[in-house]
Amino acid sequence: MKTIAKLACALGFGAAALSPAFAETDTKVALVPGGPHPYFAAWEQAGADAMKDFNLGAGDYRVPQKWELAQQSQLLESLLTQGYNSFLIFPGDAVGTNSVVSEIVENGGQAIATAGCLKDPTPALFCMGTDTGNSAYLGTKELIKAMGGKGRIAHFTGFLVDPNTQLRIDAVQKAADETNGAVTVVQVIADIDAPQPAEEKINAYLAANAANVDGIVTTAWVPAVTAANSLRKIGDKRIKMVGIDHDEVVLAAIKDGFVNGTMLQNPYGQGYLGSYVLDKLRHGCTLKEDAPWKSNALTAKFVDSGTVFVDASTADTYVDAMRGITKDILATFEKDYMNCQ
Amino acid sequence: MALSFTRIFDNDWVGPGLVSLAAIIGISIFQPSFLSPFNIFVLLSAISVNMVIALGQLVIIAIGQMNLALGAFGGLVAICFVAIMELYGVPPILATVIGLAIGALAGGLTGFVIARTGISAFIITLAGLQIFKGINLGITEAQPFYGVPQSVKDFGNLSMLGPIPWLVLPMIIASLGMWYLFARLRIGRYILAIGGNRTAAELSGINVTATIIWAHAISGLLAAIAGMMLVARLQIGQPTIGDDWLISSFAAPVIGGAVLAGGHVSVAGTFFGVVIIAIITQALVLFAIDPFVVQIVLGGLILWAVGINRLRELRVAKFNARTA
Amino acid sequence: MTALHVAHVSKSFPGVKALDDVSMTLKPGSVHALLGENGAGKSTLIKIMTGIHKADLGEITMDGKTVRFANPRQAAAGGLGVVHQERNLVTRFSVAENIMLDRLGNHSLSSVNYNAIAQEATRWLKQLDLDIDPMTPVSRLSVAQMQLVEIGKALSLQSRVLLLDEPTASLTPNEAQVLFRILRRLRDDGVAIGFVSHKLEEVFDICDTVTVLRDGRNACDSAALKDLNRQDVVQMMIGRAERISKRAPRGKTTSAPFFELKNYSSAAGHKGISLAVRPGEILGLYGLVGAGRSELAKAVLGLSPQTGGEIVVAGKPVTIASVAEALEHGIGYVSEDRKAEGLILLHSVLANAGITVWRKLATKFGFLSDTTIASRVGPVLKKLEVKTPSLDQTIGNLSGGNQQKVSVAKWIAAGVKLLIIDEPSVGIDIKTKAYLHDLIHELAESGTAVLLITSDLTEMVDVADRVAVMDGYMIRGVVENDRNYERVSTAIMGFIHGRKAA
Amino acid sequence: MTDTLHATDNFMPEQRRGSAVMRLALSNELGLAVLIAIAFGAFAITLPGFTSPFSLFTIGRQIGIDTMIGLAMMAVIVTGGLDLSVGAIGVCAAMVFGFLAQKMGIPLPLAAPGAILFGAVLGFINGYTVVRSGVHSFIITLASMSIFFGVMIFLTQAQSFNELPASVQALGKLRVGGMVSVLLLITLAVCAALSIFYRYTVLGRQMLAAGANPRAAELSGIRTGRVIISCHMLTGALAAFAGLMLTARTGAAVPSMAGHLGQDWLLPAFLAPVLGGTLLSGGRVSVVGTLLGATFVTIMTSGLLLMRVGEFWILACLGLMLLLAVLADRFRQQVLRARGMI
Repeated sequence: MKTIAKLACALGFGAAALSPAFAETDTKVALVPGGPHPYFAAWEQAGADAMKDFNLGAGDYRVPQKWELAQQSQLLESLLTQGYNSFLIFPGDAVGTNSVVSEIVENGGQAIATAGCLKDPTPALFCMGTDTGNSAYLGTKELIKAMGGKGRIAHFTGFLVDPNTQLRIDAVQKAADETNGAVTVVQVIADIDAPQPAEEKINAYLAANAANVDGIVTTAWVPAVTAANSLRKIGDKRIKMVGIDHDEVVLAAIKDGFVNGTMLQNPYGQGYLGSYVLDKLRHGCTLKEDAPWKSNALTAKFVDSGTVFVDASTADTYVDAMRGITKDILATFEKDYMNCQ
Repeated sequence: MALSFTRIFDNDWVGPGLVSLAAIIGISIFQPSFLSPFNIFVLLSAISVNMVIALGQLVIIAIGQMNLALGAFGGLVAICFVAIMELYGVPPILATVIGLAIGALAGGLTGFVIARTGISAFIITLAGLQIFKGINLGITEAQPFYGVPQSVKDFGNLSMLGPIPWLVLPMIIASLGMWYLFARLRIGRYILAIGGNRTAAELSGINVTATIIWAHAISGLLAAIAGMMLVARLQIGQPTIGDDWLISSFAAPVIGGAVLAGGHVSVAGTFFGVVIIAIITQALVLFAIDPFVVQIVLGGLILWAVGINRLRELRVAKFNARTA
Repeated sequence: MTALHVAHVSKSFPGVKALDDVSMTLKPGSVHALLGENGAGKSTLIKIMTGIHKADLGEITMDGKTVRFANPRQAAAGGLGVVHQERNLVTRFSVAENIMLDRLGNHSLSSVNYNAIAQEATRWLKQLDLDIDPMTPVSRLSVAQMQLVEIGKALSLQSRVLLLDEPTASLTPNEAQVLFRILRRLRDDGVAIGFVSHKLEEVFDICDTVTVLRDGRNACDSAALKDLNRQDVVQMMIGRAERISKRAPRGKTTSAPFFELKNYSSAAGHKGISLAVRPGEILGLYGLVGAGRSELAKAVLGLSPQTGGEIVVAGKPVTIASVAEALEHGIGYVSEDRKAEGLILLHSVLANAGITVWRKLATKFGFLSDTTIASRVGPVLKKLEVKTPSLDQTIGNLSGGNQQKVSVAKWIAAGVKLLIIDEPSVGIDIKTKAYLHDLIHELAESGTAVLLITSDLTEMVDVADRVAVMDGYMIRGVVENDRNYERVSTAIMGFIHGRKAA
Repeated sequence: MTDTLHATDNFMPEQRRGSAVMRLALSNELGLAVLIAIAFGAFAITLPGFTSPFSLFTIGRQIGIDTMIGLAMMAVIVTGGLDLSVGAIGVCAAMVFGFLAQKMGIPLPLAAPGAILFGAVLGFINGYTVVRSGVHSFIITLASMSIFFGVMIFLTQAQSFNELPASVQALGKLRVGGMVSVLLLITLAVCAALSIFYRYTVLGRQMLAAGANPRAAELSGIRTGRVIISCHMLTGALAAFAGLMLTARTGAAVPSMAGHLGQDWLLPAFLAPVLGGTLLSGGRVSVVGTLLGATFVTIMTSGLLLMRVGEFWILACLGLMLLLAVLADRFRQQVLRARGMI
């Protein structure tokens, strides 16, 4: 993948031209994140596995080159033109992406909002992902438990333009509020999804306030990595921390005891399950209106792809934990959510 | 005497220096932990990297151009640096040398195109930004490299002496080097001469093409240093390194009194520009200022610095007019 | 013994033969004038000598050896130094560094030894009688000092041939005399000096031999100047005898002044300025460089704030805050710096000539068309005999004379009642210059008030009705012009030096 | 190289100049148009689906929006300056539109002009600061980009307006003749209006004059300061217009639609006018060129995506294209100059 040969190949793009011919009736799934991010790396494998397991026409992971709403929209439009008919989309914007999804639907395609939801009313079939608010809430609960039920929490999170950020801020606050004042959120640092500002701000904060904080909860990938690194750097095991996702840095810090645990999400399962459902829906199945949909701040049709708290004891086997959840959901999904002839 | 007083204030670094000092004193009164060893360590780490970035832009400002591709250079070098260590097991020292070479080469190439075609640097570096960032994304597919050797991580995170991080070392070398370059080295004087009056430089027999290539190669070299310093500090080869360099790379030199048209820059002024930005970034965090406000304050800061520079220029012009 | 010999050089550009079999010989210990009207080929010749252009035919020898420089750098290294018209100095750098700019070190990474270059520079400054600290930034020098520094720079390269392109264009007569003294000394030291100028007085003052170019050919090749008189030279330059218009003094107008300054002061530094221009009158404004003449024009146009006194236009006191307001009062200004301030070189003749009348010609909603503008501007351009293939031609492609005509035409088109003309004949050939003088008279005859700013005393005596003498941002006196050069110039200098003595 | 003063004086032939037809044939615009035709033809033949109505519709819509963004930047490049805050202004105006239309319930025919006016006001702030401070617009707009965007995020708390009247989104999806986006038609109309503006109005001409040589323009009686401020206001208004078009496309006013600080717009903003032959030093514009520039970029991007080059290489390809395009243009000018045609 990561070779210079790719460069030569791409620059001589004449050679790389022309999409493979698809049989007309096949389900051609495209898995499209909002932009490049390590979180979605598992989608590539998920798509490939689903293609093999469910005999799909395609299960391609296609990434917009940048986190730009316009780039994603353009890519989706192009994929539609290329003949893809089923989409797993991480919405570049909970509201803004609706319009391109409605275009997909109008042109005979179907889409599931994946890993992040679209705001109702939405033309997407449903939303499957981590319940961000819930995950943040559960993570904070774990943190509070680790802190012994009292203390001061700092919350590090992502871009302010991402509406999920506000949900996370609220969820962390909610978990703290439930302790009736034993736990307080003393600081929220946002807009630190890029490594350099994250590094500067988190370090600056810890430098000045390490003594005034008992716990850290992070609800975005980069802050989690950075905070884990910082705690390791100060060598502070007094401050408890719960991170998010499965970055190597975070997992290593868990094993070494600098981080208490991380809220694992299930990107692989999202991609695999989503592909499965899309294929089913193209072959005679319909979604049940009365299925046990969950609802969240954005949508009333939400399926939780699962979230797991991983601590030192389970850090080595987290992949199995995720596979387990995926299997469980897959086993009952058709019965619970779909009517199939 | 009024004259010498004016002279002192004509030094570009005095204003930003005083502001930095005042800010440090002010903040440490309200927040004593500001001067704690660890915080100094953190501040110095941030200042070190940002100073090298700012120097990379400074050398291009000196010649009267701008380099939009600075961050793209840095990002590309950063991931190449980690990639060759991870994939081919290249030892860190050799990888550093290769990284520096890539930076200088990318910069030199950009400079070559600018000098030979005479097309504005803005356009060429805009194209360069896309090309180099594109290569970066093409190689990494936006996934970070994790294989940073422990020695590199240590360099970015351990202290050299008390609260002074190792990262300060490349910054000091780069700063002194650039200061010496602009004050004493032929190439530095030529860069400033071309920035000050290109025709004159040309007619005096300065090889403008070569000098422009030099300037961009130096810029690329500094971007490479900054990119690798960030790898050491972040302990990870992130493809996004360099994405957000642009604003601060201009803000610091401008706060430090550099003339955007070229021909006049101040390394010391730039340093204090970097310090001011670092302190303000920290202060906003320390005083838990609404994160939504941060952007506004940064923008305001640039305007403020520009205003001060402008006033000073006018005053100096008036002074010159009176004595002429 | 020749220092530099140009032998039968020809050079063509697409569609034009710029030089046709041109020869010239510069001897050591002599000052050689290179004359010719604009477009005659002087610049091309200099560019070929310094390697910017390559000659199609012919060759150049220095000290008997054929040279073929690839660029000005090589030329300089080969002993051929050029001092250009524009100030080619890095103003933030010191005098020493400017002089030694190409010798700061052997390679890119060598350190600059400031003591050494200061010492070396001092040597050349001494030769030029310039008593300044070599470490002074050039930005603190006067224009004349900068000129000398440039000469020092050329000399420091051991130039055996020194070409000076209009070196006196921005010097006062006194400063020019200082320069000539130094040139004579260099000549006596054996340097061959080439001297390009439009000012014939200077040429006869300092030069020994002369080469005149006309239409890319030699009108004369290295003739001794002592055998020629002014008439001869002019005839060679323009191909016919100079029409020396000894204009009779014009009748005095007695009508009420159109434009008056009463005890006017400006933020630019003018103090207590009082003057008046009547319709149909040509008031000259004379002064040395730095006297504040152009500055006065610009201050009156609103570019510097007024700090005291009154501006009276057509009998009514007014305030003028911008050129646009001045235009509304019927005042126009032809800048001395045609390329930087007078014209928009990138744009067409039509756009440049019509810029002053756009607002007037526009419909209620601000619309206007080329046709409307052309119908207003076209006749004026035709009357001024502006030579252009079409109105859409980019003005940068016209000759200097035609450009100057357009920059006057735009104000005529706007129908201004007071036209301030600043140094109208800088960089203009003799034919156009005479034409412009006629034009100024015609304008005055038709009732326009004219304020003429010029450093060329001959021009002043030839054209103005009265001359206000300015020095140190104040009016020192007014001289009635009776076309008697001696009397008028004595009177003017009296006003200027009277103040100096006081 | 040396004294340029004389270069034009002496032997610049006054009678030599290609005929109007010749000049058109050698113009930047025609070169671009030919490139576009070639690219379009090649893609149409080799890429199935490229010419499908939906594909043409999305390409047209993208051209419409990118052209508008490019025009916004072009309006300020005229002055020899630039405006890094176009994206921030566009988003701010879109959010104001959302606020007016959704929160205040103001009818669209009033809300849209209101938002455009707001864009012009932000442009005025830029222009006024640039003119009064005398500082290069790069720095001023670098700061104002931060400030505008920061204030917008602060006031909206990053929340979208997504309950706009349905007609907003309908506009974004409206097709004329099954394949032409109405947004493209709107942009074409704006292009026509701007072409007329620069050629047939006093203000338009004054902008060009003030941009080419502010000093000469000022001394010719143009109030350069005001004219430059109006250039920035025009930029603001056009950026706002682009913001509204994007709002129509997404069906909602979204704070993130131009990325962090509105930076996502910078590339299309510069790419289109620069490819189209607008001089960065000011004083000359090409509205048609900007349209063609945006068209070229959109068609190439679209073609590359369909070719499945790999999304990550598209950026590098675009950069390379920009480089080749400016080099080709430089080469063309050199040829022209060698033949004495310009």
